[in-house]
Amino acid sequence: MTDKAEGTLLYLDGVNKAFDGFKAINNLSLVLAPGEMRAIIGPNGAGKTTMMDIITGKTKPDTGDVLFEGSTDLTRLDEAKIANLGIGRKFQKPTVFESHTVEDNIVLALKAKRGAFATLFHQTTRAEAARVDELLATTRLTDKRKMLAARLSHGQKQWLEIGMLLAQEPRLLLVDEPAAGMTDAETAETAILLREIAKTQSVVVVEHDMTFVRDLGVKVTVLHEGTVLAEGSLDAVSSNPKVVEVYLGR
Amino acid sequence: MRALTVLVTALWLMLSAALAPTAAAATAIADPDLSRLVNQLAEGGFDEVEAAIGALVATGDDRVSSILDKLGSGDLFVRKADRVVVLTEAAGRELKLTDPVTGADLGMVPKAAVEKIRVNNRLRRTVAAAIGTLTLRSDDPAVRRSAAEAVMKSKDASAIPALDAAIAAEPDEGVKGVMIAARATAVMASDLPEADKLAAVETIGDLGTRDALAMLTSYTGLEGPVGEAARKAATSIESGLLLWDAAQNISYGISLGSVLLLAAIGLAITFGVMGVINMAHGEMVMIGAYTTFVVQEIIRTSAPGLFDYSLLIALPLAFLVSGGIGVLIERSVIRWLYGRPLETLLATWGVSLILQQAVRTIFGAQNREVGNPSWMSGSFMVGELSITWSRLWIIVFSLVVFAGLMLVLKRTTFGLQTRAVTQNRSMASAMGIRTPWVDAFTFGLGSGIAGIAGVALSQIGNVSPNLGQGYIIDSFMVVVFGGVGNLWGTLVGAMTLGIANKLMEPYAGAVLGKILLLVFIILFIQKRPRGLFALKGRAIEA
Amino acid sequence: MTTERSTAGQTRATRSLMGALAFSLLSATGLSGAAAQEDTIKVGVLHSLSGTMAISETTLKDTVLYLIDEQNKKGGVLGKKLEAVVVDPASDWPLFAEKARELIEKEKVSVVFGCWTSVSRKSVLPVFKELNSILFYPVQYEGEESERNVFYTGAAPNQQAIPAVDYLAAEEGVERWVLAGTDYVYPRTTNKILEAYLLAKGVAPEDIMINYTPFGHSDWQTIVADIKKFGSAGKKTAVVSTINGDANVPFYKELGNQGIKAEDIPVVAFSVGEEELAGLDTAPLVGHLAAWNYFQSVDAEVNATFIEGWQAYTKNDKRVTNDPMEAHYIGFNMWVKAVEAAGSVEPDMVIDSLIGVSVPNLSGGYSAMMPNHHITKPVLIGEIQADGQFEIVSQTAGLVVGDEWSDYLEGSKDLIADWRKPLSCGNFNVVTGKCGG
Amino acid sequence: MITGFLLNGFDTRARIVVAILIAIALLVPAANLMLPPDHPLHVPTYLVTLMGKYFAYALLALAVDLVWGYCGILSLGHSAFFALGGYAMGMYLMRQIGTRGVYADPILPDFMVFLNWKELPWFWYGFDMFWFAALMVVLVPGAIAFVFGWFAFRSRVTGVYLSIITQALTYALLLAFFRNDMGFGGNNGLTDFKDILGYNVQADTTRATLFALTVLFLALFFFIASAITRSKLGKVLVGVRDAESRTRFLGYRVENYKLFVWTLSAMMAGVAGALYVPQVGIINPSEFAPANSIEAVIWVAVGGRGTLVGPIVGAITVNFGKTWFTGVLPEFWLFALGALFIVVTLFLPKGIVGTVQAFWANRRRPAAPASLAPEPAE
Repeated sequence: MTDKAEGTLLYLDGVNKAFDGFKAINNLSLVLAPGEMRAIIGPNGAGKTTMMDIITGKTKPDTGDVLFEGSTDLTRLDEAKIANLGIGRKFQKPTVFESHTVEDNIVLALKAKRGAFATLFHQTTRAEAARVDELLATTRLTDKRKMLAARLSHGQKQWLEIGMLLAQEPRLLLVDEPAAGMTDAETAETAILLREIAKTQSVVVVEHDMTFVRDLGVKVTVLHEGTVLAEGSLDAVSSNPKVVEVYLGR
Repeated sequence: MRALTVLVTALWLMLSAALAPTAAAATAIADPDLSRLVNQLAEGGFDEVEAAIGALVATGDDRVSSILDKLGSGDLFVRKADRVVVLTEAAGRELKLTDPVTGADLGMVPKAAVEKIRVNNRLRRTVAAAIGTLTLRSDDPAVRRSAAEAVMKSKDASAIPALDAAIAAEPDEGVKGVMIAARATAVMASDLPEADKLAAVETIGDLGTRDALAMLTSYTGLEGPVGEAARKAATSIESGLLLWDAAQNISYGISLGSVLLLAAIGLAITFGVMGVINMAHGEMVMIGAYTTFVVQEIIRTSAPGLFDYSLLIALPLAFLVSGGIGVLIERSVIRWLYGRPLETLLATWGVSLILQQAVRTIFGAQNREVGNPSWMSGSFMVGELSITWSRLWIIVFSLVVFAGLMLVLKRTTFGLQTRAVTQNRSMASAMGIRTPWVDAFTFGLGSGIAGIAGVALSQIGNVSPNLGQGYIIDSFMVVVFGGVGNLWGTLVGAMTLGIANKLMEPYAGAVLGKILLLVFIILFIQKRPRGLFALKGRAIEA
Repeated sequence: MTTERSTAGQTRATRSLMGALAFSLLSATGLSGAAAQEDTIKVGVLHSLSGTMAISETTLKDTVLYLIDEQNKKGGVLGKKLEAVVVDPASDWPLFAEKARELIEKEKVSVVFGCWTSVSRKSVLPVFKELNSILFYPVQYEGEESERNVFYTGAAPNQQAIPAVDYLAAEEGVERWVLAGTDYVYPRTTNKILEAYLLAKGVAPEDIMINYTPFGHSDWQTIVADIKKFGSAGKKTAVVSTINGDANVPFYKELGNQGIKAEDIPVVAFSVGEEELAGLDTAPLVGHLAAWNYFQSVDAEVNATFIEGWQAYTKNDKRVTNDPMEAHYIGFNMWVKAVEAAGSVEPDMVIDSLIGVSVPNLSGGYSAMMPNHHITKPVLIGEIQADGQFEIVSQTAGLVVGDEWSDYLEGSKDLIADWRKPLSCGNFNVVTGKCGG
Repeated sequence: MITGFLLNGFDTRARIVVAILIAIALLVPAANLMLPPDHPLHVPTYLVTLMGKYFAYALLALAVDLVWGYCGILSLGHSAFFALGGYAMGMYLMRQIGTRGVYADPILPDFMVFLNWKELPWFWYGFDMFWFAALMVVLVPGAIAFVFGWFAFRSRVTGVYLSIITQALTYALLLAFFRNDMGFGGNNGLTDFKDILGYNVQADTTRATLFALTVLFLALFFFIASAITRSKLGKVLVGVRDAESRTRFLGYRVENYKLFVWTLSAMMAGVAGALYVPQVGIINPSEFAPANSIEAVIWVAVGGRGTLVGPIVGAITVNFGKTWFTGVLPEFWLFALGALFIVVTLFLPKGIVGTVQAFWANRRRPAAPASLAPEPAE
């Protein structure tokens, strides 16, 4: 099996997960090449978030392989380990450290030793400071750096979270509905930002907003009832009768 | 012991008389003689009184048993002036005296003019035995049975003839059985030949009860075949009792479990369902208990006849009082704290301090007496399993309460709304449910149920301002162990902890048992971080 | 009076807490200064009014207030009125020490009546020694102590336990014993003494069952069943209960429910008095016993007057009296008498003049303060009656002297206490002839 | 880098607080020992001991705040660590009594003699040496906390479940220590101490010294706590409190962070207990009572959780109130205390200090919000 996973960045095969009998993920298979950006769409309850949970180690699958870089078995690791492997995740509902300043949020996310004592005696280096400035710039939050995250707007929180994601310097980003609750302008901005990121890192975007997905202009996977329904360019999948049925319930 | 020999000879005289076919009825003797003997009851110490009882029994007069009965129950008095023994009857500030023998009216005297004839445990036993031998031939089978049982306890060899006579005449098989057993014990105490004793051992052994075992064990020490037989019989009984003991422990466990369930069930709502860390829960239980106390006080003073119904009357009242206070607390304090469970801990802690002190100020710090109605006192045997009525009723009651609560939460609109509000407050209110109203009444419901739990718990424990503190920790343990927000969890949790505790106690002792249980809970929570009946799925992950 | 002063002082203090603490010190000194010049004699009352021990101790607080009230009616002591200073140590042992200190050092009381549990006494002991004041301790306890500053008006084990056992053995022919108690020092010591005593009387070891339960133990099913089993071995069995106040109600309720009658297995208790019975339906308990130095039912003129006055004072004609109350009654009168003899409340003088003082007790006789700071008492044994009172079934011929160092315990059999000069020692070892063990 | 870490802690507020504490540690004993009793500024000894007790409580409160206020772990079992530390110290003091006990046994404490124990149980060995006892004061609570925490945090027991099992822990210890067979003096506990390091515990000078020590230890731990909370680790802790899963997805091993602060806090509590015992003169199992733990939590809440000054203020205020009420209105003090808790939770949800800070913060720059964090997720 690993030979099939050869050269892939993320490799899911025959993954199943059930909650009290309800099959959230049903024999799901998905392959992501290095440097690829993938949009995942699907109606509510299609299992998008559960899939993210499985990849990031929050939920253990009942059966199936989840491999990172063809070899590392993610099902054996916990969130922290997986994160340190270089998989960053952005939640559906933006979660930032509300009682920290924007700056501190980024600082906490910066790639660095994660051990308790390392952080206890940690002093911010010049390099780190520079990196923080840079990230604040990318996420358009420079002027808010001293503000408590709690006081940011919803959109700004989304961006801050993406910023924190970047600060981890992950090889794979899992982004859950980044455009949710954003103005059209913000949405467009976000799309640009993501494409920017995709140049250096692999990204998986889960999204409802079709226009946003179109803006991304990448390969699309349609999930339905925990399994892959269709895969291909947005136009291809949206003309797929099965997909149409699922969405328009015909 | 001198007294006992008196008793023996006396009995013998009387019985020889009694058994003579001509005098089937007991002999009646002249009043003055009897009165003289009766007056002896008031003279000297306990030994003398015992002798006097013997003398009285010797007369075999019908009236003796009733007089002794009065003596045993402490209703016999002596007139200080002339040391005459009398019966008294309160008549206003004075006492109306009657002659125990003739029943003649002896006029009125002030209370100070007479003094009670003191009896102690030993005299009560002697009296019981004497009455027993006297009433073996009573017309009432119940009386005969108790008489036989009394004789059995007294282990008095001299009673054998009387027993023989009684057995011969006994129509009722059940009573006869008791008499035969009684005779057997008497034989063991007597100096009859070995053969009789062996037979006796067999009869006793066949009973198979713990009492039988008790009788045998006093002879297992003997040499020779009798001791041998006794030992054999005893061991066979013991082995038979082993299973019963196990069953007994489990029954204790269930009963303890039901107590825990009662204590915890209200909390399962205020804490489990509403998420209020309700430190005042114990005080709600306490208030229920005090309501019971007040109800009983009123009944005692105004309508003593209703005493047996006092608990039934107290139940709804306790629910209303505790529930009302619950609503009050919710409206005044807790409603400001939703979504801040830790604050509720602090506030309710304050509330509990205030409630405790309030009760202390109103009722005093001492324990208050809450009596058991007749249908809740005493115990009965199922085989060798002794079950006390109060415990049994509490088990039944706790299950009824549980079922009722389930019904309310699952079948009524109120229950539906409660679940709606606790699961998604904003959505619920959006759908037009008046959340504040629901909150108040849910908390009231939880408190009210704590209140009726108090009614039940008042039957087995203290009624004092500290009552609540005794239950609060256990209640939290039960709810958390069972799984917060799951009533079934609370039920199973309570029973598991109760039974586990009682199965451990005989080996580990009361304290160690409890400690082990706590350690067990800690370890268990490691395995199931959300309790026995945890809600699974993505919902709780967020 | 007290209240006013302290309030004034404390509000200043509270403010100070927000800022620097210095103020509170100011105010506090203000207090202690003011406390000094008063034309009353201050009497400290150190009984828990809240927490677990409030059940027993509040009554004693009322008792002392009542006694002070009576004394003041008679014109006080040394021509001065007595003023009670009541504090609440809240059943919290360190708080006992803190409050004792407050009473003596800040309120400048001349004597303190207080404590119930041994641990509370142990906790205040160092304070009384250091500040050299006087404590009257009114509760039956395990003995093994005699301090210069403490006067023990409750019973020592030999004034309660042993006579009770003798009664049961002689009068009821008991041959088999269950020693059941709460797991703390008083029951442990008492049971140790009793065990030694019974063995000495030729009771077989297998005829003695010892059982300890935690404080406030509420589920007695198993233990009562065990007692029943133990009692059904053919020999006459009795239970000697040193179960602590709060656990008694469920214990007796369980006894009643499991149908153990006094005729079958009598229970003699050392910590159950009228007060505890008031919380119980005693009908099923008739015939169970208790051993005390006083019962409300004692037939004596002095007792009748005391009860009358007490019920009038508490405005409650159902309010019962009990043994520790009598202990305070005796102790208080002893203190008054000693103070008048010494003509001063100066602790050293009072402590010396207290020894040998003899005052009427409530059972019609006299109790005297012995050199070991324990008192002489009659020992009464009573059977519980349906009305919640006790009927006295036995009374020791003479008075029994409190024996502080039990002869039945390894460590203490060589010790004696005598606070008269020249010995003035609480633990004089007659073997080594040294004071201090 | 250690120095850097320490410098972190030494911000202005910390400087002020530490300065005040040191001042108290010096002035109060001075006012007690040097000034004549009739001097208006003289501090009577009972007040010194009393305040010593308060400051020991303050240290306990600080420990609770470190885990609750900064890491969202609500411990209802800190009195266990407090009491364990106290017992370790108590055992040393017991051994110091030597032949001055009523039975004059050179080795065995009195309670063992009259329970007819023949020789010293093994766990009493070494407690005749101060350094050993002092070590145990931190090691025993630390070890128990570490083991408990290692299991609990690894299996991700959180929120009220954790609170309740911490309560179960202290309750179990309470029952255990009540047993006389345990060899810790049962209900009577350890008492009648004679001297510590050769100084008479009753002596005014000793009392004053103990007081000073307590306050200085408080200052020290305040400083350490302030350094920790200001370090990156401190930020991570707050992160755990506010958004545990986010912290995990950033790659932090949350359980290790919790374990670190939990164990440290337990050790602080132990030290608090050790300082408390010689001043109040007794340690008994009731110190384990869950109610005490809850009270400690309440001190923190009253003073203001999530601030380091809060717990100190809270502990002192509440206990001062307790002392005052129990003296002034013995019959009704519980009403007052209960009311205090309700009022604080309803009207000062951020506690005294939290509210004051919020007030100032808003005064200075309206933009900035209260320093206090929103309620951690349960």
